[in-house]
Parts: sequence; C-alpha cells; structure tokens
Amino acid sequence: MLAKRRDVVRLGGLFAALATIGMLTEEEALAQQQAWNKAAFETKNPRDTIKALGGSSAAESKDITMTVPDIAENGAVVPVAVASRIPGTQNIYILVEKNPNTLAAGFTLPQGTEPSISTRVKMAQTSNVLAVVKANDQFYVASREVKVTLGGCGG
Amino acid sequence: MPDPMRIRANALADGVDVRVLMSHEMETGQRKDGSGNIVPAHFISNVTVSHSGKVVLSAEWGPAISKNPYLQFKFHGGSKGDEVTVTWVDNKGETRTDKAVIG
Amino acid sequence: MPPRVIAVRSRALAAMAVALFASVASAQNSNSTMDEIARYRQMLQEGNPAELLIARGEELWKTPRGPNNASLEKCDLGLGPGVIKGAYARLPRYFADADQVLDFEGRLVYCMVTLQGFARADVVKSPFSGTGQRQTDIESITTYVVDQSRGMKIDVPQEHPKEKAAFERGRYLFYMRGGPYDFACSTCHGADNQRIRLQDLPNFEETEAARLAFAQWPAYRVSQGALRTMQWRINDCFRQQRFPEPVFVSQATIDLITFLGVRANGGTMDSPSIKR
Amino acid sequence: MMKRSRTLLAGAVLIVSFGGCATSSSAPPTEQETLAVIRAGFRDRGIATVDRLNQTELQATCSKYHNNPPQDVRAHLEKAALATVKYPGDGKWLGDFKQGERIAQTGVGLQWTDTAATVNGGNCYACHRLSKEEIAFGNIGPSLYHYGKTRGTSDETLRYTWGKIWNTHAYKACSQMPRFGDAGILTEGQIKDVMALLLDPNSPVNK
Repeated sequence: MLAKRRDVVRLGGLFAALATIGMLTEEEALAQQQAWNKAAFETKNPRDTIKALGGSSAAESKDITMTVPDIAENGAVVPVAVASRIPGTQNIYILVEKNPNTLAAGFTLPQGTEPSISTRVKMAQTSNVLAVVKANDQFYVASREVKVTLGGCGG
Repeated sequence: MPDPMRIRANALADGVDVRVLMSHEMETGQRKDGSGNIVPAHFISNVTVSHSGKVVLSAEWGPAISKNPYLQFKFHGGSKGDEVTVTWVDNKGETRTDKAVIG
Repeated sequence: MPPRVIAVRSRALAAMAVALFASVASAQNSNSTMDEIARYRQMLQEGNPAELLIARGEELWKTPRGPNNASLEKCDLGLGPGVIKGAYARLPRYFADADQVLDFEGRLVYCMVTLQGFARADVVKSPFSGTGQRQTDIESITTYVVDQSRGMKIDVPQEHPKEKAAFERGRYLFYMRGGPYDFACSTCHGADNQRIRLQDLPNFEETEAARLAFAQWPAYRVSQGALRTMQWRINDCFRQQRFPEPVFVSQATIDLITFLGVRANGGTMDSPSIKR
Repeated sequence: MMKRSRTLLAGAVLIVSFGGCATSSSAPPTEQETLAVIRAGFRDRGIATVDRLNQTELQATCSKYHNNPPQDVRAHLEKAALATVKYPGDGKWLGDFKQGERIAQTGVGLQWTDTAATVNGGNCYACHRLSKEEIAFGNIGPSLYHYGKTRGTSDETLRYTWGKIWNTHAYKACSQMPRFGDAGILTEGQIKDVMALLLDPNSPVNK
C-alpha cells in the first residue's frame, strides 16, 4: 500500500509545513501519506485499479454480497454495503466504473472485524459499482449496475 | 476546527456495531465555483477506528465518498462501557478524533 | 465451486462482471421504478447527516451572543420562554409581542434581534448556506429546535383572527398563477399522486399527503449535501415556479407555511428527515 | 390587464403603509389586502423581477377558479388562446428530434439562477413520459410515448400539436402546462425540434 517514492518525496514539503502549524506531527503526516495509495486512487478503470492495488487477476465471486439500490434518486449519495464470506478477507474496495477516478474507497479489516462495511459514494452517472475483495492475497470481484436518475424541475 | 463526529457503538449479540457520521465537505476537485474556477479537492483520505489500543478498521478514501460521510461496520471483542476512538485525516492535513462509549 | 479466474489484463473484466450479474439484477428489476426509488429512500434513512448539526445548533442556542451578550434560552417559541420541546410542531402562530403570525424561522429572527441585539438586516441577509459553505446559524439552530418536536402532533393554531387571515392569504398565494410559466404552488401540489420526474408531489388539499410532507421539513437534502429549512423549501419552489424571490420570513412566506401547516394538522413531526 | 395590475400595486403600497391595521379585524382579508402582503413578500432577483406577480387575465381567471372555470369562461379563454398561436412561417413543422430530446431533458431558463443568455429548456420529462429509455419522467401530463406512431402526421395533428405547445389553453383552458410559444419560453426553431421529437418516425418517442 506504499505510495510511489516520488509522491512521498514531493508531498513531504506540504506535510512538513502543516506539521509546523500544529495540525499533525511530521511522523503522523508522513505515516498518513504513506497509507494513502495515490496511484490506485488515480486509476481510470477497474483493471488498472486492481493492478495498482497489487493484484494481477480478480475472480468473480458469489461470496461477495453487495447491497446497492438499482436506481439512485441522486448520484451525490448512493448507499453501498459490501459483505464478504470469502475466508481470510483482508480488504474490501469499492469501485465506480464510470467515475472520473474508479476507486472510491478501500477498507482494511483486521482479524476480529466482520468482513462487512457500509458507506455512501458519489456517482457521476449510471454505472457499474464493483466490490473487490482481497483475501489470502487473492482478488475477487462482484458487480452491480446502479442507475442514476435526474430530478427536479429547474435543472 | 472541524465539527465533531457522531459515533454510535452498540454491543450486540454478534459483535459491536459501529456507526459514524463525519462532518466534511468531500470536495471532488471537479466542481467549479460561481466564477468558473475549479474548487480544489478536499476530502477525508484516511479513517482509523480503534478499540483498547488496537485498530479495528482502517480506511483509505478518495473524493468519491459522499459529503458528510457515513460508515458502518462490526467488530468482535468489545464490551459495554469500552471506548471506541475514530480519527480522520484529510488531504490538507486537517484531522479530527472523537470517542464514544459502547452502549 | 472454485471461483473462475478472469485475467485482469483482459479488457473484459468489467464487461464480464456485468454479464455475470445481469441475471441477478434483471430478476430484481421486476419491481417498478417507483418501488426501487422507495428502496433507495429507505436505504438513506440510516445515518442522517442532519444529526451533525444538532449539537452545533444547541450550542448556538445556549451560548450568549450578539451585542446584548444574551443566549436564546429566554426566546418564547409560543409555549413560554425557553420551552423548545414540541414548540416547532405548533408553529406558525400569533405572537402578541410582535403582533404578528410568525413561523419558527421568523420567530428565531425576532429573538435574535430583540434578545441578542443583532441587527435584523444582518440576520436575514444570508439565511441559507450555499454550495460548499458551512451551514448557517439559522439552519443549525432550526435543526436543533425541530428535532425537539420529533414524534409530536402538528398543531398549527387557527384561533386568533390574524392566524385565520394568514391561512386565507396563504391559500390565495397557493393558487396564484404567475410568471412566465403560469405556475402556482397548486400546479404541482394540487392533485393526488403527481410527480415531477421521479419526485412525489404531495397534494396539500389532501390531509394525509399534507401531513407527511409538512412533517418531514426541515430535511437534509443529499442532492445538496445540506440541511434545508422550510423557508428554503418555499424559496426554492418559487425559484422553480419562475417567480421573483420570496423575501426571507416575509409575511407572504409565513402565510403560505401557515396554510400548509394547518392542512397538515394531526400529522406527526418526523424532522429533520433525509431526502434526495 | 397590465393596467389592472398597476392599480392593484398602487393599492398594495397604500395598505402596506398602514401596517397591521389592514388585517386587525376578524373579517377575512380582502383580495387587495392579500395581494398587498404578497407583493411586499417578494423582491427582484436577477432576471426574476416582481412584475412577474402582475397576473395576466388568463392567470388571474384560472387562479380564481382553481383551474376549473365555468363553461362560458372556459370557451372565452380557449378562443383567446387560439388567436395567439403563430404557426411556422416557412410551412415546415418538424425540426431535429435529437435537439428536441435535449430540449425535453433540460429544465433551465427564466429562474433567478439563470441569466438572460440562458438557452431555455422545455423540461418535458418533468411532466411527461416520452422515450422508452428515460425512466425518470413525471406524470402531471399524459404519456407521450408513441405520440406520432399512434397519431400520424396529418395536417390536423400537426396544427393541433403545434398549437398545444404554443398555447396549451387553446385546447384546454387553465391547463397546467406553460405556454411555450406564447410566453416566449421556446423559440420557433426549438418548438420545431420538440415537434420532431413527438412526430418524427425515427424519434425515440416513436420507437
């Protein structure tokens, strides 16, 4: 999950500056920056996202349950819940295929935490939403289409 | 200073259910303001939830998480009266930590 | 069954994922569009960001502020100074001190001016937060106060002559067609089971619909990522009606809210709600 | 009717200046008192100016009867509305259905958040079902799916459809639909495009 070395170096200055005005200690800032996978969040399609997350292939799995609306009345808030029954689940990722950047979120689930999370994402348009699960260092995927509709009489 | 979170942590038969609402703009970096200038991205990038000094969930978010984010999950090993701590950090280095007692 | 491996390098990943799940999706698609929208709305109910504002509103209510360094705790919302519980559900109403019918936001402005000493012009200048802006004090306080009426019966009084007059004028405005589109409130809200696009339009001449609609404002609007008050709701309806802008807490807006509130009497407050 | 409105406005100012006295009796407010309060409750913002509160005869009549006028009034309004319809000068009824679909999807124009330069939309989908593909359609107006397929393009249909879009009250007094031509919401060219959306056999409406 390390960001590329040059990103860390480039952002070092910014975070050092923030540290001096007391928002974060330098170590904290650096630790957080390293924990944010810039390369993965900049990908433009699911294939590249999974690659950037360290995978080479993803298997379609029926052991991933996605709870999403078939139709979202507004793309600004689309509830997404993902639960994995795949043994050894380490990470859950939420991808929105047609967003400007594909990866919306990644969750790391230590032992003792249920492999199930619920959150809300933005969708720029009707798209497939993908749940990617990393378990025992293998990648698995499930997908559902969510239609985003227009609303109101002034837009 | 960012507004406080709303954290609910409830001990249920099958684990501790944690629900968090965070107050954050989650600016995408794609939106233009009234004068046509791009509003810079501003979003929570990392969330950490811990219990008894142990991390029970960590998350990396991009700007596609909805404004005023919501998060729900469950962990085992917590009991009523324990504290759950949630910390977020955004891409500008702002941060906020709040705690809730498991009910 | 061992999972079938798809090479990530293949462009087919997304396409295959769609194909694999299309059957599942289509089976669930037998519901009508409106059922699916109802399901989406249901999914939103858990975790209403309006909750984030309640604490801030409470602090603003209780903190001494303004030129008089006074809190709002002595503000009389109709049930006596400082009584908040259930107050929102009984507004708008006539206030003898102001000799006027006021809705909650109108009364809040009155208290901020008379108790705290703020200049009225400053208070009413920017009552609604814009995109990407922090919620205003008025929005925060309104959220705190309306939350204290959740579960209470809507009981907008019609006793004082001025309360009756407000209702009559509100009703007139409700049916008043104008502007380049010839719209009135009643264009959208005067018949049963109407909708614009997929948004249901409550018929305010029908008791149950009026109750449900009135009970859910103020509301957190996910489309705007913001808590919106009843005055905002009226304001944005008139924008889409192509009317000129209603003046914040003007008598005309309060009259209209009185009309809607009286129509909703007997309903149960369920605000702040969360909406599209 | 502009004259009538100005008279009301003058009355309004007078009543406002008397403050609360106007409604202190227990008698219901008069129409003049009500209009005074309404006028005081709105202000100009951008292109949405308070003169929009000056009702036309049609607006005032439909408001008064809650859109259900008696038969003789109805006939009068319909006759007056039909007289406002301007049919296409070049005799061509149909434009580009693809442009028509865009107009049907767009709801901007004439709000205080728009400008004089905003190209107005028709926002047809707000109230009508049109193409099969768009599932987010309203139901204030009837479904127009297969409009052309079921009606064809006879001269009579063309004239009726054009008139209905130009000034809906020509065929149904106190209809809820805007007067897209008469009120200057859409241009003649835009109305041709909407006509094509409804009547062109290749339009998604007729698929």
